Amino acid sequence: MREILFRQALNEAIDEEMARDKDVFLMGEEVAEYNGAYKVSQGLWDKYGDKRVIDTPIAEAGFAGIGIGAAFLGLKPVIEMMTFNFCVLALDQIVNTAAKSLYMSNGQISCPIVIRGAGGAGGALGAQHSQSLEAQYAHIPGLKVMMPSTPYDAKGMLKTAIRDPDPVIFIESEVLYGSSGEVPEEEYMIPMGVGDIKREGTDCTIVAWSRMVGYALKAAEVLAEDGISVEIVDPRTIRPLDKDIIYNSVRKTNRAVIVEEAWGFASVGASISELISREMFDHLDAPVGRVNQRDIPTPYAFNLEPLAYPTVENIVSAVRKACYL
Amino acid sequence: MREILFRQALNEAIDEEMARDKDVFLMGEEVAEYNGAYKVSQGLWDKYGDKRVIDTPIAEAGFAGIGIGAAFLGLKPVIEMMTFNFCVLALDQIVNTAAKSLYMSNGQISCPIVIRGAGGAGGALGAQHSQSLEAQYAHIPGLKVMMPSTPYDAKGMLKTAIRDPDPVIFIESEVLYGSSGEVPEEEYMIPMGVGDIKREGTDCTIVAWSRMVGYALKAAEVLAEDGISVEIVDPRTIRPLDKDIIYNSVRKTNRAVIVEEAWGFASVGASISELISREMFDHLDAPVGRVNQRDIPTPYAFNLEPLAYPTVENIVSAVRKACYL
Amino acid sequence: MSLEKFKNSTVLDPKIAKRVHKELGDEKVIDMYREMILLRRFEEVAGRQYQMGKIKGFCHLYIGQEALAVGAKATLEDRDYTISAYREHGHAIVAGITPNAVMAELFGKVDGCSGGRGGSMHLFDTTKNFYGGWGIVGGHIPTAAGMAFASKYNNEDAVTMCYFGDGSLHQGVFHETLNMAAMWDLPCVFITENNHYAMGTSLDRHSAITDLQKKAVGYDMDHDCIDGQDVFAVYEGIKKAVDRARKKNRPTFLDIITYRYRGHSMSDPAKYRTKDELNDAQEVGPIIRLQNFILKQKIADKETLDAIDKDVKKIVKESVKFAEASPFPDPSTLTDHTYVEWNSPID
Amino acid sequence: MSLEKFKNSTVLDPKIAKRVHKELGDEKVIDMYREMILLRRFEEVAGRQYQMGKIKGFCHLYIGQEALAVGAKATLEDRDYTISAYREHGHAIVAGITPNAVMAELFGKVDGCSGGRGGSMHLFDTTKNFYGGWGIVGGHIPTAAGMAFASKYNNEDAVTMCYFGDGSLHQGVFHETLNMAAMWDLPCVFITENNHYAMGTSLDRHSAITDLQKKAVGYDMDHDCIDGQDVFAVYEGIKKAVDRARKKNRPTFLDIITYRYRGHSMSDPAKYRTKDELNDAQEVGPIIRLQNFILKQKIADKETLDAIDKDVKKIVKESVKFAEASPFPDPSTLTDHTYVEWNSPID
Ligand SMILES: Cc1ncc(C[n+]2csc(CCOP(=O)(O)OP(=O)(O)O)c2C)c(N)n1
Ligand SMILES: Cc1ncc(C[n+]2csc(CCOP(=O)(O)OP(=O)(O)O)c2C)c(N)n1
Ligand SMILES: [Mg+2]
Ligand SMILES: [Mg+2]
Repeated sequence: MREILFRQALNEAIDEEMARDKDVFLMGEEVAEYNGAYKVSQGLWDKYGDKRVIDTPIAEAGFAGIGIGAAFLGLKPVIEMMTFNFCVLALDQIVNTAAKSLYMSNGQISCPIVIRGAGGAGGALGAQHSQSLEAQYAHIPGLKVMMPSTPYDAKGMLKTAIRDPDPVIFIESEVLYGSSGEVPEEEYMIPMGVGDIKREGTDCTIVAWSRMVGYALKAAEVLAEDGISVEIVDPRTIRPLDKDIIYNSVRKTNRAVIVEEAWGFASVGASISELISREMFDHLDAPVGRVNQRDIPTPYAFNLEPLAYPTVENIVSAVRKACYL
Repeated sequence: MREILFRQALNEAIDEEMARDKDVFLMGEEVAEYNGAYKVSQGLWDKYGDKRVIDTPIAEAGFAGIGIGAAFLGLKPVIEMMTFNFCVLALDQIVNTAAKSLYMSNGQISCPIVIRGAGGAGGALGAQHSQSLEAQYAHIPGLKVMMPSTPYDAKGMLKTAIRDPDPVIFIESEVLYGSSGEVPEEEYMIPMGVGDIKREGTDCTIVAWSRMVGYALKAAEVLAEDGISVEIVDPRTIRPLDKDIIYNSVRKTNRAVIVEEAWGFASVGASISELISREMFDHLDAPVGRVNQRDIPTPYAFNLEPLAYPTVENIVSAVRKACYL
Repeated sequence: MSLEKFKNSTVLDPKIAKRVHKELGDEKVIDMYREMILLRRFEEVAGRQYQMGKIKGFCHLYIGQEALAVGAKATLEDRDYTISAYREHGHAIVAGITPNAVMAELFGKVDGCSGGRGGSMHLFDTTKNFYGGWGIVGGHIPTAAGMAFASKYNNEDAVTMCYFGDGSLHQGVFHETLNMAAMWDLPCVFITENNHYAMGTSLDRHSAITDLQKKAVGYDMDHDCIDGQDVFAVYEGIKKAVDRARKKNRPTFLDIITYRYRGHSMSDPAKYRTKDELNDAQEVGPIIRLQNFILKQKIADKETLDAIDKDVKKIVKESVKFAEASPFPDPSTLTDHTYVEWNSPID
Repeated sequence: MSLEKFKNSTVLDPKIAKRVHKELGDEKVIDMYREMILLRRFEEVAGRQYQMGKIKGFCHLYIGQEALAVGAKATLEDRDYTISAYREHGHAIVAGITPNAVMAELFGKVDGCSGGRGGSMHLFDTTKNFYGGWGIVGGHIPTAAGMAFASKYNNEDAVTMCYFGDGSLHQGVFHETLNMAAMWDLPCVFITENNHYAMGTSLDRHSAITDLQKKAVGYDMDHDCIDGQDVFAVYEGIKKAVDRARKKNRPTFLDIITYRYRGHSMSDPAKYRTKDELNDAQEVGPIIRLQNFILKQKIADKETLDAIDKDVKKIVKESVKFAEASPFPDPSTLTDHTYVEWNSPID
């Protein structure tokens, strides 16, 4: 199968959905003439023109809100946040308007918007540009949250997100944009709320998503050499969460480690960990392990930054600990 | 001992700290002439005047940011958010500026600000005005988060928050403003990060904070009639969290239920639950139970709203379940 | 313009009145009067029902601002959209939501226009193109621009009317939105219901300028200031803006001067203003001014107007009965409408 | 004013130059020249170090905008405060942070002005009253007003100078801040470094108006538009604003027209503008204009200026050596400075 870049997979998803449905449009900072800060929208402005690929001023709350209003009337906006660090500025719009319109209106006003862009660390970008803020959205009923880890998933999930009738927050790891993977030419979709086993194993379950899946896979290799067989579950969608795929894996392995790029307190990983502890209480042979960003703002210094993030070694030792080794 | 209202306890804390330290000032919507939307600042404008008690326009991001800048130069701003539903608008300022200035500047710029105001449900206020958003702050290193449950705690904690050298988010349950409790005349402080046992017991630990402590106490009464002895731990400070007081209680009871007013996914309660599951793995006789707001925007209808929030009955049955009854 | 401008006036601007009367005709003028009375009576009753505990939470009455909603509505076509903040009972009713459905919503009942889920601040009826009903000050301003964006995208030839209070002008999104609306030619009318107070804070204490029109200068947006207690001035002023939006896709920013007679919400004793200020404003209220015009022009006589009032009172009374009779939402629907589609294999 | 205004100019405004030269004297003029050259050479070298992988992440060069930082700085007293966005190397250096400390910070080293924790976008030195160095567009604008608030509260007689780009004007907090700063008389100077682009988006594509001064009208704030490539015009224009802040506590909004010669950040090929546009701007750059003045006025001869350049180059080269030699922060300090006091009994 052909291999393409993560950013290209996303680009194809948007392109295909725009070709398929004239109600889909793309809006955000530098998405048009500049072809996207991270080149996800490469070529789309040339192809679809000013009406459907729209450069905005630097006004995240404003253009998120404009997207939300457009979605109220049935359009399917894809709003690019250059990074989710800036989306904090639009959080009120997302939490208080997009997430609540359907419920407050008794089902009258749906909001089929996708808000997407780069999340997580980028590499020496400093504290204000290196945050994994998915918890801010995952906490909120009314929103859906997707975080792909491979080009294949990225394309199929983004197509699903665009067609989904509810507001979807779609977070793309900045570091993954340049990664490549197999993506078929034919159209496919990945259902909302369905996780994926990224590696089968028997001794310990790792739950990881987005950029952390790659780390987990590397850790699994290392552990395999020691005869420890790791199963890697990628929930892909964070809200709704595919609990079954996680529970089924833990039923098999009786051990689990959660690996997330974000801070660990009041996080998605905390919730997955507590769900396993609660629902798989009788199956667990060890406490659920966790690997996270350190509980600090991200330092710039090139030697410090890697220490602030999960490493393959951290994961290996968390799994070993879960296996009482 | 005299009994005073929760709002009055807060008022005394601000008053005493303003009298003590001329660098303390109060700023927010309606705090001055109107004496506060919830009357927490009653009389302070009369007493301290325009310079130190300042009405703002409706511009949460702006005046939070102004408070942060003032704190950079050593003032001790107390910024009132009319409710934390609106503080979402200021979240960027809090997360990206206040929480990170010290770290990014290598210790040069501290930010001794208190951002306080009403949180949680108020009663038939509808979805946009009935949210418990402490997770948005508790997730962020660089911030501290306090949530008092009694007038006594409210006063002692707010005084501590004002003197604390770091940014403190101080969330006051809207419903509790009118509650009363014993508060001594003499000055006292409650240390940052120190929890409190609100009721001693032996069979099951309930961890609850803010408004939920009252619910937990009522549930404990009900359970006591059935011979179930509940210990109630109120962490008071959410970040840093007094894990020891929680663990010690669970060591004794071997069971725990977390009661929180907020939604349950990626929440503070999720974190406390997973900490107990992880660190008290060998002590737990049952899965950690949880009671939360339902995973929906808050409905207005008077019959639906109570169903959306934790009830005494929910708590009773969660404890019974944890006790395998 | 300020409160002073119309403070001592008991009449409508005669030139405007002449023009608008001619344009709209007797019947429409009487209709407008009826609507204004309806809004007034509805709110008076809502206030009483609140005191009786039938309505809860925050409830912001529209009393004193009726000429604005009524004059504005008269400029719109059915295909046009309206969106407002939380002081929107008036806008909802003129948009065509029945008093029954609004009152039932205030009561939290299933026959309310938001099924009882929204409440006073969150009225919706998309069949009437009425899109709320929002509680975060300024938060719905970009929504309005987004609706205008969509209607333009779809060539609907529709205008979006967006209402907000004077206090909302200091919210960042207002400015972010105006810049994009102006730059992108969005068919939207931005209406400040300038009632001189944001809760307890008077205009001069929350805004660096009191001539709010100047806010539009930074966006090269057309703007105007209108006496909001003169229903015909409102009609004529807004009509220009609506035409501009419809014909040229150009947005307009309007500062419309009005006054609220009641407290900000039901719990506000409104100690921040003097009795004199309030009495002055009430004496020259928008309804009296239209009434004087109707009588003087002999469009209708006193009896006819009294009959309208009686009629309206009946309608409002009826709405209370309707709301009383309507059941609360079925508890089994508690989690409905959180998502359109919650196709998770779990949960 | 637009780019066109100074596009073809190779000289400083003669009237202003005469006045300012007289006011400041030869020595200060040469100092300013030296500072401008220093900023230019520093950035050129930083750019090269970036390409060599010594500097990472986002790095926004100040090349082309030197007259602005230098002219502005000359208006300030030591007790005044400065705060900027992420394109702040120039502001940091004129504030008195040594090139060594800035370069070391770009290298992520412990002797950097932020101990290596901040990086290019987050330079700080409170001993120089330099408060960053911020990466969220517009996010530091309220911070500036807060600092002005505090200095006024403390009767410090200090002015706060706040720099931001033309793209920042569409962030809500800018507007929220201007309203309060104007209403409350905060001693703050708000400076738009209008380099005509926000990343790849030109001014006319991100703003409904291009005469940015008009943004101040909605706040009744004093405002001015200044040729930012004329260091004396910058000095004189900003001086007025600083005086206004110091003497009357009145804030000012300034639109200062400048141009950046490089891409937005190191990864930007800047395809969104023509070679012609860039060449035109470079030919008449701020440094050449001052150089022409100095030579013409015989304040210094070519050799002296060359010597300055040589000198500056040495300083910059030195800073690279210094940065190279400085160690990375001790890993054991990783979690330091997350809190001033983390007095939790645990953790
Ligand atoms: C963002 C935000 N901040 C604060 C509030 C609390 N609040 C509700 S209404 C109001 C005053 C609004 O005044 P204005 O915009 O003039 O509207 P009016 O009530 O006069 O119609 C305030 C401060 C809110 N709802 N949203
Ligand atoms: C809130 C926010 N949105 C987006 C970005 C990404 N970004 C960084 S710089 C920039 C352009 C800013 O342009 P301008 O304000 O004109 O400053 P200049 O770079 O020209 O100095 C953008 C969009 C950001 N850092 N913060
Ligand atoms: Mg008002
Ligand atoms: Mg710029």
